[in-house]
Amino acid sequence: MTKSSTFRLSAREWLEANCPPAMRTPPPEGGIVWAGSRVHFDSTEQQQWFERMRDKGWFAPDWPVEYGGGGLDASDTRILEEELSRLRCRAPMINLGVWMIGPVLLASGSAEQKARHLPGMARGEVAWCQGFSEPGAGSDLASLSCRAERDGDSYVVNGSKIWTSYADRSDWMYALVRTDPAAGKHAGISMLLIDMTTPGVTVKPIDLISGKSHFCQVFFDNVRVPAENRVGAEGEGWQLARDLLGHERRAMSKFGDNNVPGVDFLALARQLLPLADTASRPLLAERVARAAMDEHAYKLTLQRAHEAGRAGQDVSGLVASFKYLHSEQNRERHELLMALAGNEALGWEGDPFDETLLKLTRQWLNSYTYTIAGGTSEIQLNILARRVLGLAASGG
Amino acid sequence: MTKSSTFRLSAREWLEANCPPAMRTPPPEGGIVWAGSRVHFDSTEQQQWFERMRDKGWFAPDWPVEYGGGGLDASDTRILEEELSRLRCRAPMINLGVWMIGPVLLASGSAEQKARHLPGMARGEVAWCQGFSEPGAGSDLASLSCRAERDGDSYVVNGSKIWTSYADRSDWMYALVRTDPAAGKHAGISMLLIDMTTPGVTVKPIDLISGKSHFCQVFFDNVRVPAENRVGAEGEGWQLARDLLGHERRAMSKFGDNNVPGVDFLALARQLLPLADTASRPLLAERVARAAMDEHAYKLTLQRAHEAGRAGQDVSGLVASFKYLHSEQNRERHELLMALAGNEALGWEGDPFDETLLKLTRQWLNSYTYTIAGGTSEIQLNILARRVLGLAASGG
Amino acid sequence: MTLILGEEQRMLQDSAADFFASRLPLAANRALRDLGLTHDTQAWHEMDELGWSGIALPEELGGLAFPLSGIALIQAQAGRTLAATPLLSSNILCAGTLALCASDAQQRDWLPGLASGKLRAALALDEGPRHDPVRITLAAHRVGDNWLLDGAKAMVMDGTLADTLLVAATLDGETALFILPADSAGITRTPLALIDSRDAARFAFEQVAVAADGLLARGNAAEQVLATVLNRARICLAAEMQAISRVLFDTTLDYLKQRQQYGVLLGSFQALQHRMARLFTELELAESCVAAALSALDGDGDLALLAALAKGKTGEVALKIANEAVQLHGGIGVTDELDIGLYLKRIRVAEAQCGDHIFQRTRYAHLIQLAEAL
Amino acid sequence: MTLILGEEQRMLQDSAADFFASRLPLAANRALRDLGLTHDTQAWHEMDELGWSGIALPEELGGLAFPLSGIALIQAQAGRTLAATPLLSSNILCAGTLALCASDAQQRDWLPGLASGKLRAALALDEGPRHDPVRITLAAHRVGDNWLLDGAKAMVMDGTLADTLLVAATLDGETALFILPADSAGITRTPLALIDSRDAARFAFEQVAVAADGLLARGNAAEQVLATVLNRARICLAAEMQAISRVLFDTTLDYLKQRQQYGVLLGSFQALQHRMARLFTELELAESCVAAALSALDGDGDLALLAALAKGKTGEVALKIANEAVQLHGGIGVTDELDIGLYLKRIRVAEAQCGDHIFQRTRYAHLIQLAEAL
Repeated sequence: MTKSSTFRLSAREWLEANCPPAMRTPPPEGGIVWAGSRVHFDSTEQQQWFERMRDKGWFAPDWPVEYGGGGLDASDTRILEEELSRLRCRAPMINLGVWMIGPVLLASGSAEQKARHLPGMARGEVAWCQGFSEPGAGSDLASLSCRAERDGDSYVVNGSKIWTSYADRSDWMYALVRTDPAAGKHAGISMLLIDMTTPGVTVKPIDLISGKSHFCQVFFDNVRVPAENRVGAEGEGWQLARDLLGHERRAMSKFGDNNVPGVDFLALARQLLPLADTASRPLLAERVARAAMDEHAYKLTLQRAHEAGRAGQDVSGLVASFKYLHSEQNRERHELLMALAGNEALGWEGDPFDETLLKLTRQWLNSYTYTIAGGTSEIQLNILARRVLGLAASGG
Repeated sequence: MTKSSTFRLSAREWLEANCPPAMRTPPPEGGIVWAGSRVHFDSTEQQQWFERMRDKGWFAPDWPVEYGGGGLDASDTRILEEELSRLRCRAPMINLGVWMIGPVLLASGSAEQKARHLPGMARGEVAWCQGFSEPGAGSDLASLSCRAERDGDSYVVNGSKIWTSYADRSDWMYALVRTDPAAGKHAGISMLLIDMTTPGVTVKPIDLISGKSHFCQVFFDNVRVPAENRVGAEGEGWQLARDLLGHERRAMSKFGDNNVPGVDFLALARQLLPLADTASRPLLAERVARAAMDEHAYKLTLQRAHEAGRAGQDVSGLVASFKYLHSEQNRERHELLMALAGNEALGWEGDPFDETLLKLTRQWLNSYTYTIAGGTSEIQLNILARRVLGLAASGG
Repeated sequence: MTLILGEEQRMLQDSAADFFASRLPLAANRALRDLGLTHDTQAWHEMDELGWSGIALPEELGGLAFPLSGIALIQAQAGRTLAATPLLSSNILCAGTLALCASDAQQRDWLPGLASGKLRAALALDEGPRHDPVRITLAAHRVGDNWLLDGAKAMVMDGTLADTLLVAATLDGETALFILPADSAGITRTPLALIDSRDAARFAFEQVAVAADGLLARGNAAEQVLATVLNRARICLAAEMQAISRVLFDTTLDYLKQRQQYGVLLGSFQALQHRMARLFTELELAESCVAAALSALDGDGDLALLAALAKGKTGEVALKIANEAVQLHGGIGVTDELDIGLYLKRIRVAEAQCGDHIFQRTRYAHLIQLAEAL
Repeated sequence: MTLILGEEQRMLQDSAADFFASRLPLAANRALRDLGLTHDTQAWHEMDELGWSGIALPEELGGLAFPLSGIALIQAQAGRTLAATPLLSSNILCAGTLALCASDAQQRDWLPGLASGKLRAALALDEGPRHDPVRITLAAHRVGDNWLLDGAKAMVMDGTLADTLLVAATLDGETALFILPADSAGITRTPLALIDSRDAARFAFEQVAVAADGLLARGNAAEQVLATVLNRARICLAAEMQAISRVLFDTTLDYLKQRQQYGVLLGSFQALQHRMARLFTELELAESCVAAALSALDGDGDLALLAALAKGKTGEVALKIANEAVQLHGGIGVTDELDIGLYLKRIRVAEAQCGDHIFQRTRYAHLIQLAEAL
């Protein structure tokens, strides 16, 4: 038996024994544990699963054991992920520390920073949030204006960050700040680690058109941050952020795996179609078929990209189209279901409405977010046109 | 009785007496006389109508009598047009001389040019064509490169013009040429009158995807044009062309009045719908309804612009959208009829196919022309965005 | 048919614009929502005092001699600030029905109250998810001198605040229209919380007794009257949606002219320019449809055809513009702080009410004899 | 199901690409058109010699042991140069039917000829403007030992050149499939001039006698076989349209990269960039559908569903790309001199053949049980 099959068997055995059956079902909305100092569990099973994985070091399976990680190599880490997925285990927690800033500290942090921050991340004891986006900057991240002025051993931070997920439940933030306004757009940016309890930090949750959200706006009013909390050198922030965002897809896919299951488009459409007025019914059915065909085509495209990639073909163009296609198709499906559900999809809350249809309505409103967040559809099209199709920038 | 009611009555009386009844029906395709030295008549009535209007001076009703015109003032000219339209008289001829270059010569031509050219235009004895567009210039007219070099009392013209309607049946061309390559894009352009029988002029008809067309490409190979045939000063060509194109809408509307009647969208759709496969039928009917609604809305918009204009409101934005809307809706209706007619719309020619459907197929292919010619849809959208909506040019 | 407003229409439009801008501006309507209120009762009384509730109703019963288009004009101005009004339910749908088919006695019983705003009525029609005025299952039967109603209505706009209900029922296989107090015995009313924060309720009718004179019309007459008032309502909703589209378009255009990204104005990106230019042409087409439908509302033009055209076209265009408005505003476009979301939600409700654009398209197909061709 | 080509498939694809590029390049096909010819008989013989006509037919009857996807791959390459081939009519539709349901004797009678290319067959099915395999009115009845056929077929692809006809008829209210020589007594054949210059004919059948062994299948069996070969044909047409879309897309992209207007490259205009980027995503979606359908053609996947998906998606996308290709080329886009018009016309024909994208969408709706929901 090879080393890897041995590991696979032992991992599988451990997971079977330690992942409570209730944790092998899709989580309800908001049902994933947000790790940190104010961690809260909805159930005993949730807590068990959290603690067992933590103690095993498997919140960060590939980190060195000295920092609280599992010490696995890349191959065993992948095997562990496969087994977690095979058993449909929920993510034991959400933790931007382990997923995002942790790897950057491992690679570029000082010895002190590693020793101070990594174990807390790996044990899920410290909640981290990301302070990159700013009001008024939109997709143009590098135009950020949140200012950090050096004052002795500290930086004094003034400005604001927006779209920060769970800032209201976070202990620390990793943030991009402008340390040198005179330098070039990218060159003047540095990365700071900011304790959210520092005086001058205010967090305001953001309401969306779909209702409450995990997004917050964070305000900094003369917030003093020790200079030792700067990651890398001054002006290196932009490069570090690029490294960090390389981990984002992986992190997002974990979010994705554990996403609240959406309403089942086809099942709901089949249920609503017979209730539609006679004249509109065939037209609605055709639109459903069209959306279903588009979704079918998209799934086949994912599969084709996977196969072609494995066969060594260049699939970068295909992959660059996924975010655009997925979010636009998702919008379209929700618009259609809204038309099918008619009056019954006009509910904001309350018993008289069917629970699935209330969920549909919120999801419809939420679907607007996906064509904007993480690079708007327009940015995606720019990327496709310029990088994939090779068209020159900017004619007018 | 006022002067104008007197004129209206006498014009009406004359037209009733002189316009043969056969000339009060819509003309068949190609059924309008192309005036010029090689004029050809399909019927006695056509010839009568041509000669009577010519002798009355009403090919150019508002030109001075000395140049062969009718000597009418603007008000009587409008009354004459109303009466022609009321009686549904066909245009007695197509003549770019009278409609386009004639007014420019009247305003800016030399005395010799007027005396030499205007009477032939007003009598329909000389056919004129327009040499503006060039291969490779597209919508960007001012980038023309057809070269006219001064050589003693002549210009020597080299280059090519494209999209020249009926060049193969024309006696003269008014052309834009570049007389000064060193001057600015617009400043180096002059207007020449070119005898099409001059050695070095070659005309090649253009086949379109819809078949034969009246468009030609004209090649100039060291064509000598007397300098006295230059209209206005050197470098004034661009301004003269702008004046001239101001007449184009009026001329086009005359073309339009006498256009071959298209296939009747709704009538044909109603005829084809019952023949469609059962499952597609309601979907096709909905698409027809949608196109019909768009057409209905467009017609209402024309009416609204008319009423609002008369009430003194600014309708320039509305008017700027007409070409775009009309040509795009026209494309859409043809696409739809092609789907409805299915196999029966795949014929290129020949008896087995229904005549209306053969016409549909050619019209469908022709419908591509309208979103391109006279300013592409993209140009129309640029104009709307910049002039009407006031958005700044050129971001990327 | 005329497609521009007359002098009197313009004056009403201006005074409605003033009223909503000063009395029910968007901030006030947002505040109502945050308080969980569906409308401002005092402001509604002020509208009554302006005579709006009585528009186009018999003058001798307290009505106002202004043509029906007046209500569409008011509704459009209300749309701009997202103000709720009682006019669509009480006047267009309910009083309108009474004026068309009620007996003199019935008119005397109900119209003065509705025209003055002392009574507020709502139409109980839709039973399923999508608007469907021909599939009515709420049943009426005769018992002695009375009628008994049994069944349910899924979505009655202004149903919570209404004191009077106009109910569409099926009676011996025909459509019948009844009028009755909303608190009649046997009625269960459940308020609904809608995305646009307007008033609506669900109703259950269990052996609800209606007096003999509660029957307004039945059979063909009932169907025709219902068709007429629904067409009028469709035109008012079209006018409202068009007004909202215009606000959203203008707001988005302004944003594109001010907002910078990567150092240039958003509005200078040609891809966005073309989208805005296309929306502009769509908006103007829809505007013409509304203009023609306003004429039809006042008797000049084919009411059914122009109602289907206007609601179909404005609904389609409004959805498109609302979606583009959110998208082109980017991140802030999806925040509740921005007003766009409020307009978006209202459009979704107005689009569904009295038939969405797909429904209207099938109506239009029917009216131009396309359905017969099948 | 695998969505990338295997080694053997790639080899066939490459040799087909070579064949059409050298033997029937676009210029040659344009020249054929200008001469009024629908195909190059000699080149067709060369295809026969390559064994293509025998693909997936029984080896003992002259067939070639290559899976059916081979024909779709060939058809795609033929599409790139707009070359006509006999494969869709003769092999996929006609020989394919024989292989599925003919008796051994019938197979021995017809298959060797079809597999070698000595016989060319065409399917006579469509009677109305739009494809409709369930509405067949051409009638068959028994007279003694023979069958008699009466009726008409409006559009038979390759009908002029065919020496053998496969006719779909209605027999006692059921579908029945007959095979007979195309010059049988009572048949009137009228050649059609199509916009894509390919071969087609209209047929009238007047008391056409077919020998007893001319009946291939009837009832359920006939319908199922017909459904199967039509689905295969749809996939081949999808592969062809997709190949054409790719040519048009690439041509247009190149043009945008070279052509200047107002001093800048056309391709640098963002509005055009976004249109091209959207087309790119559509093209890739369609490509995946074709890839899956190729697998289904070889038995791996749901043939009916993937045929509807592939033809529906490629047809829709091909029309869109062709229209954009013309528009983005501007004035020269509508000239016959440019090849775009030829591709556009071919796409219109391929889109209509065996059901356009609207037809396929209704098929797909039916197959995923949406129609049942109504």
